[in-house]
Amino acid sequence: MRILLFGIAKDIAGAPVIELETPVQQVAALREHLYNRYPRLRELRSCMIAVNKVYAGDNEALQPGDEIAVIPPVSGG
Amino acid sequence: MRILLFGIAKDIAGAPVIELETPVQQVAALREHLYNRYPRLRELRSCMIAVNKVYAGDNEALQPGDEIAVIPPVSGG
Amino acid sequence: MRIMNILTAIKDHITVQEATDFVQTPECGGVAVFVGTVRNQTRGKKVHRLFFECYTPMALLEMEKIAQYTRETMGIHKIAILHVSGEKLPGDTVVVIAAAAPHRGAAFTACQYAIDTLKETVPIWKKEYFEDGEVWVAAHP
Amino acid sequence: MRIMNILTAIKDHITVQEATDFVQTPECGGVAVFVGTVRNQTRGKKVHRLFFECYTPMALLEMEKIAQYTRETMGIHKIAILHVSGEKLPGDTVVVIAAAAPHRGAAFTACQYAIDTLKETVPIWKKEYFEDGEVWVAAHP
Repeated sequence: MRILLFGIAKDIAGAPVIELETPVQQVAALREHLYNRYPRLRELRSCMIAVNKVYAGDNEALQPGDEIAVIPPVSGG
Repeated sequence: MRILLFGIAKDIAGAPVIELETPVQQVAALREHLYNRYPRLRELRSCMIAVNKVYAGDNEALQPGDEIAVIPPVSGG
Repeated sequence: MRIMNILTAIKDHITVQEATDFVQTPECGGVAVFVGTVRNQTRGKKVHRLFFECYTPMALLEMEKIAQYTRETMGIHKIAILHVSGEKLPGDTVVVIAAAAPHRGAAFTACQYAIDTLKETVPIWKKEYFEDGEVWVAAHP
Repeated sequence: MRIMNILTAIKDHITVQEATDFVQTPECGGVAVFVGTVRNQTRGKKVHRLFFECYTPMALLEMEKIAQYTRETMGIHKIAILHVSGEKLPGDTVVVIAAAAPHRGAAFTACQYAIDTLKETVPIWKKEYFEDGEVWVAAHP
């Protein structure tokens, strides 16, 4: 299971893409995994997960092959 | 006393400038004069008078040498 | 007229770029712009061309008043108000207003105030030419 | 992405002109535009340069959502939403939004909604470089 990271999340993880050896089934579980692996993500103003380029709620299921991304607070414009 | 006319007021008067043989003392008197001379001015949505490039109220006095203009409804923009 | 933070002009041809170039500063993150163009129809009738007549010295004074008022009361730093005169065709740009402010809400408010007020107070008159005649816009009730 | 009435793009360099050219039609008399530029300071600290990182495919989808929503609910006919990516300097244009509507109030409302929403939802991140360090903008509370 591959996870894309952007902005400060990429800096915290030290890589633009990480691999999860054990796939997770749900956004909430992914978030827990990421917070444990990279505690500094908890310090961010927000940390959204996008699944297939759409913002995903914590209850959303994750399928193999989904494009999953960590979205720290945006600051475009 | 010279009066500048613009837009439809110019068309109604048939000239961009008219002369008043007998000067008038006040905006209200000028307006009456113009309405009598060009009755079609009464049909306009509004008919403002500007004195020295500033909108003038009916009570404003007119001095010799003032730049006086008839301002029909504006439609810029 | 061009004083430090205000640009007003009435001329044959105006561009969005000259207005935004004037107002943009590194201090102001947000610029709101209004661009008005000649429409090709009015109440279903095809407009072939337009003519803008201006009482230019007074129109510039009224444009400066609008600009000053937005600068003094709405938190904007710079503003440009440009209007055309003479003959125009459908699609041509006839008015451009650009306002720059540190906060974009102020820029939008000022820009909308400026175009709303320009249409009410600035002595400029638009004549529309149709196939079967011509009319001074908004002259009659 | 360019569908009939919507233009969205993320690229190195954007101009106000390309946005207004896209939205202007002879049917629409009013175009409201927002232009965002790099400010030269943040909370008193001098900004030397900026870097915009984009999750481009998702950012374009979010920009299209904003564009569609304004088209469906706000009475506008055409809208362009352009954003830069990569390194930028103070004064550079980083975002341009242009909305065209038959009535200018609708154009202003849509333009302001679009920039407000873009800043909340579109996955683009800005890093500011100061003399003594760098920071991802708005990342921390």
